Amino acid sequence: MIRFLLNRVMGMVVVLFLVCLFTFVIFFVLSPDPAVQICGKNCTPEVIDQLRANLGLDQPFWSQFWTFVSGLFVGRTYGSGPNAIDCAAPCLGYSFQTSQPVFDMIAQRLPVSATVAIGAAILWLLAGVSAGLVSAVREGRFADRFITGLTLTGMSIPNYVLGLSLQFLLVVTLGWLPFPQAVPFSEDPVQWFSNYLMPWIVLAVGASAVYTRLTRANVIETLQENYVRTARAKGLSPGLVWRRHALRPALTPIVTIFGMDFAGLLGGALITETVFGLNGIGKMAADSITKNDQPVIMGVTLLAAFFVVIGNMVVDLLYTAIDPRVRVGSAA
Amino acid sequence: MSETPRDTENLLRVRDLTVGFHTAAGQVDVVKQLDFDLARGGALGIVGESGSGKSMTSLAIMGLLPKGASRSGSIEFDGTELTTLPERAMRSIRGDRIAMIFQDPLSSLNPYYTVGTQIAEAYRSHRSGVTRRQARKVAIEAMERVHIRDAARRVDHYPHQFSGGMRQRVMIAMTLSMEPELIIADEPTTALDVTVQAQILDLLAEIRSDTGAGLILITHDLAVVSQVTDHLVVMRDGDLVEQGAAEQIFTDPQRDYTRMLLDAVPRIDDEIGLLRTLTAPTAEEES
Amino acid sequence: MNDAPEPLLRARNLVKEFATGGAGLFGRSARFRAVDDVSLEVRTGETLALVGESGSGKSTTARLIARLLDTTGGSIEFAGREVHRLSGKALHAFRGEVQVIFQDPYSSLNPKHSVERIVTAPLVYQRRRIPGGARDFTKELMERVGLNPDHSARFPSQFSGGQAQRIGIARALAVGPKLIIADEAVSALDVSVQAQVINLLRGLQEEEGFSYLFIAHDLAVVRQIATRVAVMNGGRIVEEGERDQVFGAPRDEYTKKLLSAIPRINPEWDARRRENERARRAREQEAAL
Amino acid sequence: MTFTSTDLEVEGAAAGGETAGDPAPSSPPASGRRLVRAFLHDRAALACSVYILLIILMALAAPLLVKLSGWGPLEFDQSAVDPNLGGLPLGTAGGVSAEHWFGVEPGNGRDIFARIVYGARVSMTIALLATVLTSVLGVVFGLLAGYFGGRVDMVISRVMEFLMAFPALIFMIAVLSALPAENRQFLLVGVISFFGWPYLARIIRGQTMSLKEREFVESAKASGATSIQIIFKEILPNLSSTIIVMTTLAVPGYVGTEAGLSFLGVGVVPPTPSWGQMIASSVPWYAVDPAYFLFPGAFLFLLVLSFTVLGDRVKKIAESGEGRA
Repeated sequence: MIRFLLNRVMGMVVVLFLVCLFTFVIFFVLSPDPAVQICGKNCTPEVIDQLRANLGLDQPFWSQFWTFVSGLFVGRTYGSGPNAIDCAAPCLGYSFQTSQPVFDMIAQRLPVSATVAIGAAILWLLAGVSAGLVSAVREGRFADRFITGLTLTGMSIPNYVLGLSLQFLLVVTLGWLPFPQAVPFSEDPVQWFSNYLMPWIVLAVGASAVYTRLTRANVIETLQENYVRTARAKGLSPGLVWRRHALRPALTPIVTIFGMDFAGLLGGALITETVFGLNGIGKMAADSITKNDQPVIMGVTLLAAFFVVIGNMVVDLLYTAIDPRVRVGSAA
Repeated sequence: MSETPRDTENLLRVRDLTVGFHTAAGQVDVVKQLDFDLARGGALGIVGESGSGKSMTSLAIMGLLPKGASRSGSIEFDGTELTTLPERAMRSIRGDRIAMIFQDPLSSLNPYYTVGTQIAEAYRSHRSGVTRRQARKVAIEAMERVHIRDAARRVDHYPHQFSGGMRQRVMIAMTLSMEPELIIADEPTTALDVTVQAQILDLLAEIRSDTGAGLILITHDLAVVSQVTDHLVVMRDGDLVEQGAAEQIFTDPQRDYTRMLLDAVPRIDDEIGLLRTLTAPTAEEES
Repeated sequence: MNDAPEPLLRARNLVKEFATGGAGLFGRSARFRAVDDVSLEVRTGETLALVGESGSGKSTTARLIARLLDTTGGSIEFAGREVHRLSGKALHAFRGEVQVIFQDPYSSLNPKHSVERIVTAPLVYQRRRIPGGARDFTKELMERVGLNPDHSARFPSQFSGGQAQRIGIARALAVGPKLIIADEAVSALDVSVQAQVINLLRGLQEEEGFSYLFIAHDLAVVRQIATRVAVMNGGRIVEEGERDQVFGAPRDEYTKKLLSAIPRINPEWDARRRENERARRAREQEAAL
Repeated sequence: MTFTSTDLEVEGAAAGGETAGDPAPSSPPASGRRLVRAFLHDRAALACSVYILLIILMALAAPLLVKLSGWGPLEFDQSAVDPNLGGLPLGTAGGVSAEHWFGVEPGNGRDIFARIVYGARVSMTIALLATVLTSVLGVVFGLLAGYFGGRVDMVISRVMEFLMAFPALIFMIAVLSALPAENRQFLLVGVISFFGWPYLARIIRGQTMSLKEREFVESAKASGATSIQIIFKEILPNLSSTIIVMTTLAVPGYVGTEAGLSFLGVGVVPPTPSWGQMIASSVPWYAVDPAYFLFPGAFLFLLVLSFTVLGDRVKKIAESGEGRA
């Protein structure tokens, strides 16, 4: 068990390191010179050289990479002398455009992205799993076909199309919801809620369609298992057969996928946040792209990868707890 | 064929049993108008090759036919007509008075629960007011009765921690905890090695003599059936070929198919020569 | 046994180990010895049966001999050549002399290939000419194994289990092998079909004179077809000898246990059945006259 | 626009399931003819294919259609918009008229029909090319990893895990934003495929691993087949239905991805039209000129839906035919 954990953690560290390296290489090769950007319009080659030296951009690749990685753990300082900029311990980089460490920028916006992710996750989990169950129970009947039709539609509608349509319908035409406006929960819970409602729905529609299909397929498959037949042969009530012998095996794989999807969402819902003007990580990333603020893009990429990798590991551990075949080895 | 006396001593009385599937091509019958009886405490073997309908017969008795299958005819268990019994009443018989053992013990046990839980679960759902602790005790006792050593510890193990033969013992323990009047065993030893098979067959015999339960053994193996059961039903393509006392069928079979089947079984202590096969191609060989 | 001819196949001290368990960053992989110091010989024209229960290593031994697996230790000599050193043309030649029939007839035939393609595959893979053209060659082989030659364009799923196994046999015959390894070749078949296939295998051997290495768990079947028998348990051969000796006077404890565990039909019943059968035939003849 | 990795998971679970039970020896393997027949009986599948064909025809015949309608995708028609209202199209429903069949863009008065028609070209080219590329990569790597196992599998699997753990959308955007604007369409194909192939490869790998255990593979080996022959002659034919289903289901994802990237402004470079980009530029207008948003939105949604439904149906037909083989 401990060895298993160690293996997982090591694997995770390796993947994260590779993500770092890969991202760094891409940006190192592709990005326009940050020094030129910082320098602005009226710039002389001397100033640029000065800046490059200050930022360590004249160093070879590996040395720059090392500075970056060590910055993650011990922080780093950009430049020297009185103009030096300090970037504290988990230093994901520094945005010269906004004059802020990337980590702080992300930390400010994480609550918004987390709220979006958590709300959407609850919604799609509830809707997806229950629709999937109904579909499986009524397999081949009208309800099943109706739900299947809905899921196909849900999967097909791009979320910005859905987002804009909803906004047009609910806010502009029908006026059921007030125009989105960022307010803290403590100030106006109703406005806060209605503010997040549409992003939640938009994100949940596509995902719950996928979860519906998954649940349906798993339940139908599990119901054909021999042990379900055994349970019925024991004379258990249908409720008990369902609860104990069909649902648990059928829903366990969903844990895996849920963990991954949720973790992926924490790194920012780019399109949805942009469409609804929510000031989360996703929107920040989209804005940074428009402004070409490389350190921010890189920071967000790393953070999102970090969430996915962590999510992956949590799922693995959960699986170990849920599935006795993984938890206790074979003794036979 | 159905000359058997209509005594009330019969535990199970099956008449005109037909199991059919609705397919796009119409109704396909996999069991056709089957008649047989099982005496109280008797052991009946249902023998046939693949596709003979023997497994469907057992599922029809249990009322566990797969989706899309339908049954007609009469199945009388201890004077109760099972085919018309409401599902709730059938459920109280299933597992309690009629228990079933399946072919593949690994896939027949739920990997997510300990064997103790799975043995106790039937007991708790059939006996009201049983505490968790009492049910656990019953499970341990049942496991001891099927000779699983160290039952008090093994009760908390999961199915994948047992070997094939041990898993089948767990399955049998599961049926035993309820003290059923009828045990239906569908190919209980087919997935097992021959030495383990011998142990399981011994165990079944032991349980029968201990509890006096009736047994229906469904198998393709004539040698197995000859050792365990006193009465035999031979099936082919859903039809009943012949039935009677085991000794009578093994010594004086009336039908060509039964004769061919008996000739085709390789013996361990018989002359060696060309194994006799039916000269006409069997149904399996036609296409 | 002393004046026996040079064996066709000779395996000496075969060992095969598999890695088990996760070989992760911190895990050392445990090794499981599936075949442990196995030596055996198959002579021309005879049938050596390798029997054992699941996990005894008999199928692994077969795969080592067919060179479907690499050995961990030991040597295999076939017709004087060291099997695990063969490559290129010599390996193709070996593949043409040793063929395998598998347990599950459906799994051993590619569902997407027609019978013709399946049966001629060994020749195609070995880049050999198909004598008389693929179509006629297939038809001839199908007839030899008792299949309708008009079905050569059909796919495996259109045949029954017994017929599919016959296709597998036809494929093995296509290259004219000297040794056929039959790995549980009749275990998955119904008893009536099993009898037919056993008879077919015996008949073909009489005609062609090749050898069988017959892998099985069913001793009753083995007794019908074997010349000699080797019993395996836990990766080792625990007893080897002429068929009648192994069945009649087993020396090893495990062999004895195995033999006694076999369910059998009461011999006295069998005798009475034959008696009744004779009487019945006599009656029928009388009636016919 | 999340990647439908979970959806692929479903396919994997369904398709990877071993066929258990007794094989019924009557039905021939799913032949092309039977597939087509089953298909023709399926109205939904038929309707979807018709729509997809229409879009493809539209894309192919774009120059012709534009000649018919009279307005090119890049021509401005200032007479169709009202400069006093900030460039709002004149007339109802965003300026729908005999002149401009789907109305005009607010502001500069470009013909929406022409832009939809040309946008179809971009969307279909990118989605289809990306599908072809991911399929080839996914099948080849999946086969290699699944068949050879061991080190080969380890390397390929790690790369796949790595790519799947990557926040692909953010990264695609980052890379595309940093890349020069020339040849944007091919860059899009490249970037989408680079992150897309592991989803197919993972399923192919799983199926190859189970097919590899089938005895016909051993039999081919015993017959003298080389690994390459086994992979491509014995295993690959058995994956055909999986590949067909997976690629059909992948197309809508790529149509959506292309549109999404263009929506975020890193896709096709203006003035080249693309549906996603049209939707993006309709955002500031959607309250006053909803038609500008509705036309490309509806076309995009229907195209993705058609491919999704089609994939779903093909999968069902393939499964019912293959279940026994």
